[in-house]
Amino acid sequence: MRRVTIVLCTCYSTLLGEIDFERLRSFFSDSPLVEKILVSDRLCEKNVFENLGLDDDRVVVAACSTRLLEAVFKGSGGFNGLVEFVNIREQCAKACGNREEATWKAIRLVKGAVQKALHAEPLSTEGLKIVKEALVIGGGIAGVRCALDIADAGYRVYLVEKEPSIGGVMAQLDKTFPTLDCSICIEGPLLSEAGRNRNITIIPNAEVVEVKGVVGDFKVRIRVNPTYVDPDKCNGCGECVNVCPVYQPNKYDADLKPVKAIYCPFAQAVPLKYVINRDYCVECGLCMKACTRAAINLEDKPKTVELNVGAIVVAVGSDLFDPRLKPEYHYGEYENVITNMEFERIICASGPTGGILLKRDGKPAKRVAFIQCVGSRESGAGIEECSYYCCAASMKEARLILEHDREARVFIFYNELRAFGKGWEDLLYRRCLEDGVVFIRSRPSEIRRTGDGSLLIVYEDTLTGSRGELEVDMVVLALGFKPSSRMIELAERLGVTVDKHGFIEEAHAKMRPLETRVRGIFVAGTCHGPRDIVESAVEGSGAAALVTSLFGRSSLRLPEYARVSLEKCTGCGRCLASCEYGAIVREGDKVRVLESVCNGCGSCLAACPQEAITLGNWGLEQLSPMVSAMLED
Amino acid sequence: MLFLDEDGFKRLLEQLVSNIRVIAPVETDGYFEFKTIKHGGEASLDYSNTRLPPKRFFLPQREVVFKHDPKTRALHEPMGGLEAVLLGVRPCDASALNIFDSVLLKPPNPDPFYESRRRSITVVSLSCAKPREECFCNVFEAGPIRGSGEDITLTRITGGFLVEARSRRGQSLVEVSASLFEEAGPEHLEEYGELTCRLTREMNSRIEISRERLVRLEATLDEGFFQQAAQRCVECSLCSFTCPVCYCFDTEDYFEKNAYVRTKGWDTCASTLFTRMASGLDPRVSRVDRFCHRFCHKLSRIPMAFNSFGCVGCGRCVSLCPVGVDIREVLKRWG
Amino acid sequence: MSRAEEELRSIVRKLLERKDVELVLGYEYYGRSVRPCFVSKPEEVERLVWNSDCWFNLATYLRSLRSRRVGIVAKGCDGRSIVELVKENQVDRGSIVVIAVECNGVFKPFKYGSTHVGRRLADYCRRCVTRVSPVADYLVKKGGQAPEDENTVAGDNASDWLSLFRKCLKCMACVKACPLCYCTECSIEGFKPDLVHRLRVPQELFTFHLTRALHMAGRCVECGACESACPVEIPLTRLYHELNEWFRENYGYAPGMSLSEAPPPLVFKEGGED
Amino acid sequence: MSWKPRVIVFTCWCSSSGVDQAGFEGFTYPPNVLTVRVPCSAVINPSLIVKAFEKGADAVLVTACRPSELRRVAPSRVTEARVSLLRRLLRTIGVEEDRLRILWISSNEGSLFSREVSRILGEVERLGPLNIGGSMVEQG
Repeated sequence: MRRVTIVLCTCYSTLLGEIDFERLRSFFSDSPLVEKILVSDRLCEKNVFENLGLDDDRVVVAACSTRLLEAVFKGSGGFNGLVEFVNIREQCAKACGNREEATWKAIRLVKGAVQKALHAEPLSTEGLKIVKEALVIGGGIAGVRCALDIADAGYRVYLVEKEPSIGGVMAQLDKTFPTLDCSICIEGPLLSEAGRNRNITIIPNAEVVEVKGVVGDFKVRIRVNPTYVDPDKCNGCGECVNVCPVYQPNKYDADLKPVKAIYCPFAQAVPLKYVINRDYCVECGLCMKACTRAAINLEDKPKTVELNVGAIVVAVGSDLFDPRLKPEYHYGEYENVITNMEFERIICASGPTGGILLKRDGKPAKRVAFIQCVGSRESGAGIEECSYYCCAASMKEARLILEHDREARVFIFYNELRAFGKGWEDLLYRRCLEDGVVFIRSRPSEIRRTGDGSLLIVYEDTLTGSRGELEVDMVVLALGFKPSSRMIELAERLGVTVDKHGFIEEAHAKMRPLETRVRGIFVAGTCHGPRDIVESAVEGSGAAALVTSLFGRSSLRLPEYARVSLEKCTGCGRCLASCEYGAIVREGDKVRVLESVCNGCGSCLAACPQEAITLGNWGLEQLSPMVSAMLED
Repeated sequence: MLFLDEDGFKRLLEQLVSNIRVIAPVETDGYFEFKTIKHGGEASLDYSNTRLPPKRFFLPQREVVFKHDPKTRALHEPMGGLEAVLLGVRPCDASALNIFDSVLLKPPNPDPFYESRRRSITVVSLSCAKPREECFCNVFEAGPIRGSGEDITLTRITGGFLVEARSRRGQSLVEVSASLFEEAGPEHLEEYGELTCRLTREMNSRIEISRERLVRLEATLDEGFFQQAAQRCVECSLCSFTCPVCYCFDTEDYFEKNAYVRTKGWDTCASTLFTRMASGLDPRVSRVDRFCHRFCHKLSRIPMAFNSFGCVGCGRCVSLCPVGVDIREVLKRWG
Repeated sequence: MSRAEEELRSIVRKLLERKDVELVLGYEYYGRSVRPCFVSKPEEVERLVWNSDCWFNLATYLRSLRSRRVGIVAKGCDGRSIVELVKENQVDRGSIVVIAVECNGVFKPFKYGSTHVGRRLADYCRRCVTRVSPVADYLVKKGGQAPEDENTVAGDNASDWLSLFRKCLKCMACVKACPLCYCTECSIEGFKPDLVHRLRVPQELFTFHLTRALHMAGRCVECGACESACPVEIPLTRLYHELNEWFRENYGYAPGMSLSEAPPPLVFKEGGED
Repeated sequence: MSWKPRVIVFTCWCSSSGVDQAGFEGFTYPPNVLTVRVPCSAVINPSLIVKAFEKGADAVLVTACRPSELRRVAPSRVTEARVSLLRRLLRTIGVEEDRLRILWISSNEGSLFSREVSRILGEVERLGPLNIGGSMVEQG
């Protein structure tokens, strides 16, 4: 028969005056439910409890604050759930008016705990296995930084990138703010380092199609799209490009300068392998003849790669607002209304114009205006939030214009100028003012085209209230971030949640900013909200730290999560509506708890009409006798 | 046979109420229920039958068998019932007590709780004048005039009641108030004879069976019939709980207020919990099995073991069953 | 035989003849009352009746017939319970054919020993919100005659619920008659003694009834099967109705009205009441 | 001894710290206020509250995290709804709904806890004993 050992702690004898321990002891001494009663005066000290030799017994510990004591117990590992805590200090001795009352209450509290301990089931102390390999999804700066940091700690990393090369948005930028370093010059070495690192396997042209399992042991299926060039054979010599007769717009150059149908995205690409865009390829076969290594295979098919990893970092980045959704700016219609990404390519020395700021007609742009907050900080087409990077980006771009051409005139239409980062005030804002950049506080209402083809910006200056029109040669739209169109799909595969905009939601915005609701899936970069390069890199390293700290453990024990008895479950789904975390899913005609998502709140236990769900020892099976015993006379 | 006129009856009732606990049908919320009455006027004898049988006075829905206090090592066996007169039981419900007697008092292990209650309660039955539509007491000779478990049988006739003492205890109750009774006259007996004839004829015209054949039910079970009928059954077990005869019980032990308590309470064969063993095995696993069991037990096994049927034909299950399971269909088919 | 019955029989005959369904759940006479019947042959359709005594909710049988193609005669509330069963994954809408019968309300069933004379419209029918099933493959209009309610006083207004609970025998008829009570191990029957022991009557009847009410909250379609089956006539539907009202007030939700309407997540949107 | 209401308080992990704090800071409350600590208020099955009433509790309090302290996800809002539903049920069957309360107590609100408990105890004392157990077994 089950019996309970009661351990009373006098808290260095301080409780002796407040509770009659003798009475407490004699009350339980004859109880058939009680094995023995031990009294200690310093249970919180190291090894005191361990030395009592109560390893597998059912124990009720009546002592100080459960919060303190339980931490001591759980910290010592091997917490099997058969130890029940009663706080007879703060919630009894200190809360009662006199010794008589405190003793009366202590008896009742212990009585309840005895019942709970009697009905407790031992918890599994078995640890989960941890596969010490990581998957990083997205090869932008956040993903690359993360992959490098994990790899440097000695763990294998798979870096999955949907494009032919890693590098992300940063590889397209001309200069970075606020220091105006050449973007690819500082990212390039990092990319090649990632390419060289023996611990990193880059899987380009690929996407994650299925994720199963729990933290420490995820099974991931990845689809690798065909590139029609065998990466193992291609040595990047470029002979194929020379013979290819077809051109296609180049995404890397913001579609401003075409490339061949067989191409390498950019000079610093990692891996430096050529790929064919079959949408444009005419299958003439010239490249196949030109290739000395017979690397080209037009029959290439998608491949599936199965990975088993212990942790996943999502760093898939995000998209930019589509300026066509603001018809008043006539993007796509007026050719000299361009986006800031296009501007980056035009102003870049390696870009389509060789770094000279030219209009589409080939004439230099002398008067350039920036319009801020296109698609951000407004409800409607865009998102309400500030896009973080664009004030700094536009000021940087203004400075680039003036560095190229001292005579140029630059106007920035802003709403609030936000120069909060390190060096932004000094290196961007002050320099812009010194260089004569004109800041106009306004969200222009319209761009018109004049007879001679120049652009007329119609605006109301919200500082002076005056209306104005400004004629310029070129308008650059500073686009806000928007969640990637495929984010929701990916989030569903991963089991993570997205916020109202569609960015990935963190486990806690402040305290667990790089974790998602799924344990073992971390997040870095702009996929969980607008960020700049610095912060993306910071997060990449941060996520890497979380991954390595997970891998550093010898074993892993999930916090108690709800478990469904399939025998009893009728699949009615009442638990589904009760779970705030969305941790319960239907599976066949039953339900399943996603153990890495479950937070152990137990809401589902209370929703299940027939106790088919259990969570540690918090079911009715334990609590009902406990409450009944406490209320007994 | 004695005769008790209306006035005498009232006086008898008042005498009883002032001396002993009297339980009689009382009308509440459109039904009759057995309740302890404080004065004779509370009892209403103008009822077809009570909604629930008086079973609970002999076999409470739940009773404590013993309490064991491990501290004092004392064993408490609550015993003894309050002396009472149960007045106005219909013959069918009274006959159920006869079945209880043969089952529960059978040596060598009579149920002491039942025994003490049965001993302390004097049962006074009241013959039916207008049997209900669903009644079939004639089938089991449990009415409508006389039952088999009562101490006194009252039959309402013009001007009063015919009183028949059926046991020594009934006899002594009559003797206590002997002055109220008079010897029944020939006109009383004639009316009684006519009534008996008329009611027996009426009941027999509804349903008449061969009891000898019926007992062979279990041996001649027609699975098809029961499968059909069981399809309808939702196993609500209402039939057992409202049955005057169903005496099956279960025990339950628990620890409460520092003592171990064993209780005993009504159980029902319609429940999947009835035959489930500790190992989890259930020999009566299908609904048809459980459904069949109820009829076989009542109509075949009890009569073979105890020589009386496990049904008294009160008609409660027939009337109350939400899905129209009708024991009379079984009787007609096998009887 | 009413026109509705005629129509009903012809629908069922067609369904059985075409072998669209293996069997049809309907009602038949026995004596002067009505009870459920299972019709599987076209020649048996003459047994089918439809009138105001058909209070039992046939959807109760659906779950046990899960693997078969079944036709079911359904009143408005029965239809709502079918909706709930489908929503709760218990029956497959595709395998049942719903023959909706327009309902004008049903009578309280006659109970053994009742002193009431005359028929009474069931109290729960006075609160009816759908006389026709929200799901229907066939519709039989003008089902039955409007019941002649010989008791114009609306229901029993007993408010002493504790004494009503005290009458309870814990016979489980309410649970077993309910189409939406299908737990494999009913927590109040006593499979596990955590809430209600098997035999502790009447001590635990309070928990028994309140737990059942909580389990029915926001699900009960108020078909009244429990109340009509109850041998001691506890007006359970009225209790569950109150809880449904809570759902209506807080979420504008009523169970069983639409297959696409999921039960509301059990949270208050902002701040909550107080 | 005169009758004192017996109260069960279900405290979630965080509010249990608040209750600790109340004791720590010397706020006293009657001994018949008995605390049951649970990991999160959402684990409290409404039936458990019902059971507590059946077993003799005159009032049941649930202390939980204020939903606004949490983000979009707040299991205590589920508790709030369940308590509200159960209050409605209690009212329907004629038990004063104020015998069941949910209190928002965070881990540093010890004084709020003892203040609220004292106030509620006063109210429950006015309502008198509930005695569900007794009224169920009382014979008619």
